[in-house]
Amino acid sequence: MPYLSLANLECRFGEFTAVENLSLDFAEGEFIALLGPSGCGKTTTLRAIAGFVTPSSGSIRLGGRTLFGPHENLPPEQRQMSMIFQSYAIWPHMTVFENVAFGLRLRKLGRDEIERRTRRILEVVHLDQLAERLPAELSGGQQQRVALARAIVVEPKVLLLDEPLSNLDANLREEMRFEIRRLHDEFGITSVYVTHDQTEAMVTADRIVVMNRGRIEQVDSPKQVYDNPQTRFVAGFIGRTNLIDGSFTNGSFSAGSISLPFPAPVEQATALSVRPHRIGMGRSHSAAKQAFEIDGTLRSRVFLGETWEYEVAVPGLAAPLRVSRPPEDLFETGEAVRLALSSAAMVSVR
Amino acid sequence: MPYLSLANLECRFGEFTAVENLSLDFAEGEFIALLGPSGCGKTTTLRAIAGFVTPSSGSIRLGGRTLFGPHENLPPEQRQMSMIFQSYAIWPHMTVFENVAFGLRLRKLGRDEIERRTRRILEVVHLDQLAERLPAELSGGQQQRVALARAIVVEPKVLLLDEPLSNLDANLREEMRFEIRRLHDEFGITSVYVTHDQTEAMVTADRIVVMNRGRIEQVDSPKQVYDNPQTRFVAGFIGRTNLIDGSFTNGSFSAGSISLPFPAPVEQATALSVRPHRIGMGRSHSAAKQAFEIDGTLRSRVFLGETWEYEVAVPGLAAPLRVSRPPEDLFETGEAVRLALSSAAMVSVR
Amino acid sequence: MTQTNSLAGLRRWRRLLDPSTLVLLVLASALILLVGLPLFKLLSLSVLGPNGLTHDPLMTAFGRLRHLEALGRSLYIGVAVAIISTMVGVPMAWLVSRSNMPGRNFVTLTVVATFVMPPYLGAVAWMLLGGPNAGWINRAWEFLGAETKLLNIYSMEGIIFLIALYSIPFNFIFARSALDVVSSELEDAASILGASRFVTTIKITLPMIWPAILGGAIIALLESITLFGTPALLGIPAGITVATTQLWQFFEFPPRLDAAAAYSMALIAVTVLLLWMQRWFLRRKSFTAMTGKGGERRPVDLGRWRWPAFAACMTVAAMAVFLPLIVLLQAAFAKAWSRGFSFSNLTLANFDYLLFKNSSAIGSIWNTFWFSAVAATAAVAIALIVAYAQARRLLPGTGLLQFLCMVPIAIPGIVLAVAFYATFAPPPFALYGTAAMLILAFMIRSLPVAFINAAATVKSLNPEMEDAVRILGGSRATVMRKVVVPLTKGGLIGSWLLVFIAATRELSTAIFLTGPKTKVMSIVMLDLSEEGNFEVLSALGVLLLATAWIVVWVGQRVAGRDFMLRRP
Amino acid sequence: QTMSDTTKALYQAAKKDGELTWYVSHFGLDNATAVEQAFYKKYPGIKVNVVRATAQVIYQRLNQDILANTQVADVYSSTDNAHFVRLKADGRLLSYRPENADKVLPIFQNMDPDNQYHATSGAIIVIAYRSDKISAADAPKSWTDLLDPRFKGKLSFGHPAYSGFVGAWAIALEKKYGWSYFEKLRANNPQVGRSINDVITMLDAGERSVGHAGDGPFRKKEIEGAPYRTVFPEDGSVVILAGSGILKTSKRPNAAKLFMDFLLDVEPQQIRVDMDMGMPLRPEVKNVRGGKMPNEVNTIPVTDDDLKGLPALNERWRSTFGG
Ligand SMILES: Nc1ncnc2c1ncn2[C@@H]1O[C@H](COP(=O)(O)OP(=O)(O)OP(=O)(O)O)[C@@H](O)[C@H]1O
Ligand SMILES: Nc1ncnc2c1ncn2[C@@H]1O[C@H](COP(=O)(O)OP(=O)(O)OP(=O)(O)O)[C@@H](O)[C@H]1O
Ligand SMILES: [Mg+2]
Ligand SMILES: [Mg+2]
Repeated sequence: MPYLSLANLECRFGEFTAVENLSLDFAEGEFIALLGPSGCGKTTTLRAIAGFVTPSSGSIRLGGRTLFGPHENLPPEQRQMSMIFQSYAIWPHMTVFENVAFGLRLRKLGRDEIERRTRRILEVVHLDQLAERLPAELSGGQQQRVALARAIVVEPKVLLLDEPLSNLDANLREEMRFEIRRLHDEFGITSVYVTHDQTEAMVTADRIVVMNRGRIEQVDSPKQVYDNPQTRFVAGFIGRTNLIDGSFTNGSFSAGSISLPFPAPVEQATALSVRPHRIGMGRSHSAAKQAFEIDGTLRSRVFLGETWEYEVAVPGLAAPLRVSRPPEDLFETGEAVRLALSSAAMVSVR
Repeated sequence: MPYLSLANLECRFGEFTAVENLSLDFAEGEFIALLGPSGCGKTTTLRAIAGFVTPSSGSIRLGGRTLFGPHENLPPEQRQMSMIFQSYAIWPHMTVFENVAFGLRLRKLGRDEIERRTRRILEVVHLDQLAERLPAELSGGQQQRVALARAIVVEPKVLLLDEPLSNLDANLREEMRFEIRRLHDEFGITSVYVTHDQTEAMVTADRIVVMNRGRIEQVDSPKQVYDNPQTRFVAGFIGRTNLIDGSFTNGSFSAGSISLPFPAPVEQATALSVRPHRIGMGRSHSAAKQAFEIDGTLRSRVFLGETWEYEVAVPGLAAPLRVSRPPEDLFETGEAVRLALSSAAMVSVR
Repeated sequence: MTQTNSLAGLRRWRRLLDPSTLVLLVLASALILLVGLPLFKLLSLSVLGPNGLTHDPLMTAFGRLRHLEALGRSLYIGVAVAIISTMVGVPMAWLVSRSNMPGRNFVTLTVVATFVMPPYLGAVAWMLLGGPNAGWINRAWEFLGAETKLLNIYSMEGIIFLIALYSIPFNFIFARSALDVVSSELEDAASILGASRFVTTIKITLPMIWPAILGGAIIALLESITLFGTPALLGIPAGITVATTQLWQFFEFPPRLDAAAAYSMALIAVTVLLLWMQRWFLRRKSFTAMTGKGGERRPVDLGRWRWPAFAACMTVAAMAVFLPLIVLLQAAFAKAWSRGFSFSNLTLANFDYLLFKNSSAIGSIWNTFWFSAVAATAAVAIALIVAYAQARRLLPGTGLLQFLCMVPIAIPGIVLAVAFYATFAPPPFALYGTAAMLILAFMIRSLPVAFINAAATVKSLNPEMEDAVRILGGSRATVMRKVVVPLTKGGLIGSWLLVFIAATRELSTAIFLTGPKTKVMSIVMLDLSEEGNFEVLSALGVLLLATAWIVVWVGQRVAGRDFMLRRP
Repeated sequence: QTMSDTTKALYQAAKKDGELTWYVSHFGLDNATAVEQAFYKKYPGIKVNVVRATAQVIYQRLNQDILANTQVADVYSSTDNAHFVRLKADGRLLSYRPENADKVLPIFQNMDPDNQYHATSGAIIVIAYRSDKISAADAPKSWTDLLDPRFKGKLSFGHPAYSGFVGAWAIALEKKYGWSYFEKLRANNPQVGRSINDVITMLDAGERSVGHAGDGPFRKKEIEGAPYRTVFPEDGSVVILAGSGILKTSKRPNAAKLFMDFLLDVEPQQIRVDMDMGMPLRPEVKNVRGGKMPNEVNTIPVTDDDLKGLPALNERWRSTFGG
């Protein structure tokens, strides 16, 4: 039985449907990321779980208890969850210690217990030296740690995170990303993590829920989502890709003058997705092309340090294909090149 | 003779020296990027060129004329430059057209001339349809284009850009990056581009100036800076790398129990820089190691879509080595692995 | 080395000759003259006799128990007012800013109306409303069959009630400006941890805006201890003397300017002490809520309390605005206000008298508005220049200018008037009885507010916006004309309105400084109240309110409805 | 009415001055405005700036002017004669005897033997009450009646520190009964306004029902049918002669002199009677029904010397009544 489950959730704001018929199950202790472009309804979903948004229909259950349903609507303060906000939402008038201890005080624990648990968690997030500081005297990363500590110290049933890292700079973001995962592993709290940054989702989550326009596009492990996107949207949103429109017939894919062997496409597949770094590239030679080879002309190149980014125009295809090669694979603009695809590199998408 | 040259420039704010003894020459029409971490003095340098910051010593010359020197200090309005600001700095009370035409009006050109040139540049940046809009009605990318058009329309001698893209989201950033380079190529204006994003610098610039703590670390083409960093700082700042401390003696490099052939290090070299994706990895086997091979244990792995990121602990080295492999090179945590370096993958740094 | 030094010196001189430098130098000397000199004069009057140092003025000022009691009474009133108006103003601000109470804009409008209503005019209206025997409220109370009086406005409680009523805008504005930038997430963070709505409000929301609450309370306190009109109108009949009416008594025959100066020192001391205490309270706390992206704000659902909350706000509005307005209108159009509402009692004679028969009334209307307009314009202009020069570090020494702009905050209006009188009435200035005297005093008095607003406005102005002009070839003057002024227009007009309205209601400052030709409406109204001529007084009050409202209405169109809020 | 040659000459000279400023406390604003307008009608081209306030307030203003070394007022009219005594002693008044000074009733002539100020208005302070709230039988007959507990909470007075009339009245009563009179009065919890006219407002409003007043206003209301009665107290009314003088610093002495003369003319006296039923100084103007002249009633005399005690009395007043 799932620990937390959302069934047929729908959230409307007036005429506008922000979340549509969303069903999702979370196992206990799982770390799930909600990933999607701005405005796709991630925050709305998260806030519905927290109880800040009242869904128009559907139900939310946690550990066998109904939080929201036709006859139920528990207010946020009774859902025993914690949340970490994009803006940190650290209370500026309280010290670090007071911020973290706030939730424990509400639970009317004894002084010693509060002191002990707060100190303990501050150590875990390496803030024990700064307990008496006010938030204004902390750096961005330290503030974010306070938010983490404050959310975790109450041992919530579910931890909700709404783009907790988007206000941090790149280095700090990477550091905090690991910190969050570390704390999750240490305390095993069921976590729902909202982000629009795919790297963040892939690095931290056990499963990724890709959302688009209020609907779920795909739910899978990071590797599956990347390697086997089901839809064009997922393919394009998770990592860079080349999307080639075409048709799948008789075990092969054809687009323009190109035809490639492709035995088993997904249902209603309309395009092929090929990652730029999965495309091999060599100089064209007169020898007969293999099944998985295409000829083209190199249009432009850019050096990105770890790779060269090439654009290759292929006769018959509307858009040039983007190809990413290691620094040693150097070609000149204008050269005739031969691209090599493998069946493993190609995915059919709806 | 250089077109724009900075000689022994020094900028102090009170006791603090933001830019120290900086000398730099720009050829006419060149696109130069100033790259470095936050606070390294990029903006200060740029503003000194523009005339907003008065250097404490040194000189700035443009096309044979002294802009700043012991006896000269031209105010910004007389330097005939243009600048694009991080905050766009579009005047919100003027329409797109008025924003762009402003500089021409200051030059007291005729009505028709102003109209013609403004229309022309608005077409170039694809804003001709939006000429009568107010900035508040534009998207971030469109605003940035207005800033570009406004700076270029006056045909400045030098175009200064201070992190013009840092407020845009990733997709837009990529698009605008190409737009900026396109306009540079079209108009051939000598440009100085400040950024702390290495990809941006590598994609747009002819030469990159890497700065750190108010000093220049290295000036080179993007590929040279990436492939042949001179210092640890440059190696670490431009792309990810493994820095291995050690000593270079008798044509070989040794660190801990490791020893690798390395004939010709740079002067005063103290470490080896190896890019994660330049390290080969295979399963350890008992066969004798080659000269460029090291044994280690796989500590952790993370899937990033285009690559697997591994951490490999090597006996004798303080920090684990980071290794980046394509998705098909799959290893399990805890496995004993053998890493392969090539002489081409290793660079000595100061 | 020497060469670079002399070169630097040369450059510095060139910079000093810059026209903008000259403007700042002129400003600095003007401010020193207008702020520094009167303060110095006040000090010297209170300790210097004809034969050097003397303690005589201090003895006269503080040597009598009655005088000390008046001071104590003022403090008592101030503290009571601060507490009451905070307890009313802050919840109102919360309702308007954070809840889904109906009519929030209307409530804000009533607060603006409360601010526009001069406290002494409110006091006059309340004399008619709350008189113990004839006041409408007591008469209605009696009509309902009650034996006892409901209220007596001529009492300590009455004075406190009335001052508190008209101090609510200060608390409201401060609290609302702060509440408006508190993001909902800060409250959500508490609810998700298990805090109820109530606990969240008490433990999170209110403490977070504590500096603003304290700021509002302190302003309310300072305003009430320096208010002259209300205690004069209500206190004298009740035999209650406060510091300001006591100060006024020193000007009775034989006038003791020196004792008045010495007595003023006590008021300045109180003010400085309060401001110092405020700083001390807030010493370590930088409460600026760190709102990045995601600072979204959602109103709190009041549920079935929505309408009761609105009714509560309307009760306050009724007491501060509606009832007084009804009373004033009735009296303004009545032959005799005590005869109540009836057709036979209706007349336009009071307006006819004011507008066509009485030269001093029409003169005072004109004076009020042009003095206030000039003072507001000058204050806003000076404040803008100083704030801009400081924000852009145009010159060293702008810190001093800022200090001079802010000093008047510690000088109660009535004390400023005494100091101004002592300094500028005698030769060589001989400004007594001239318009300049009042305009300068109004201007100095409003400098702090204007400066705070201007600094906030300039701060919101991205300097890159100005750099963009210069790099394209525009001079500093072009920057000012084309960018700074157009962009700060809204904020400046808002602050102009604030200063202007405050000046139109100014009584404490005017009382010592008006001459026969420079009377302002507040003074004429005080004179009229002295004669018991409430009908004409109300008519004049109605004219003042009508004109002020027209100005506010026009201003709001330009500056936006929330011009009273300080937005960073 | 023809102008005398002296007046004509004065008028011609005054025209050059063009205007004058008149500090006045002994008329209400309406009355003062009417006088100003009558003057302008009679002497076109000379404008009077009226500055009206209660006696002590207007005196305070005059003193402020003097302290500030500025000249604002040309003619000064006050209900508190102590002001004139003081101004004269300080040498601030111009000695001038207007033509009309000889035409007023003899009892009002020669207020100052040196002609530095002249009586320009007068009043008798009496008791007034609302006949609808107090029966004739219950009505007070004397000042001492006001001490009776039946008037508790019903009394209204002006303030001696503001009003000259009230000052003189308080001096007179203190002289007759000692300060204890006021201490007993305090027990009846009187309402104390500023101007003696505040009593009118209070009685009008029904806020209070008994008070002191110049004998004119209430009598006028009574005649018009309002529920008021005035009583000339058995233990003595207080007669007040209010004076006017020209300030030596006046830069418009001719206009000032002309105006001074005008104050003693028939028109202002008629206005006074018409508007406030005050006591006329000129025999040409008839007193209205029920009005009395000083020689017709029992009075408590107050001398200039007595008035010098006013500042001290104000102190005592404040100690007793507060305010
Ligand atoms: N209170 C509201 N009233 C009306 N529309 C709303 C409200 N809250 C959200 N929306 C709309 O619902 C949609 C989904 O919003 P949501 O905040 O869930 O997006 P998101 O996925 O979190 O986006 P982002 O990455 O920008 O935070 C958006 O189009 C938004 O405009
Ligand atoms: N006006 C100033 N007064 C004092 N110090 C300053 C001033 N301007 C800049 N600095 C300091 O000079 C150093 C360099 O600043 P600069 O703005 O040039 O950095 P930057 O490289 O542009 O950094 P960033 O990437 O953060 O914009 C910083 O340490 C900064 O704090
Ligand atoms: Mg969101
Ligand atoms: Mg910078």
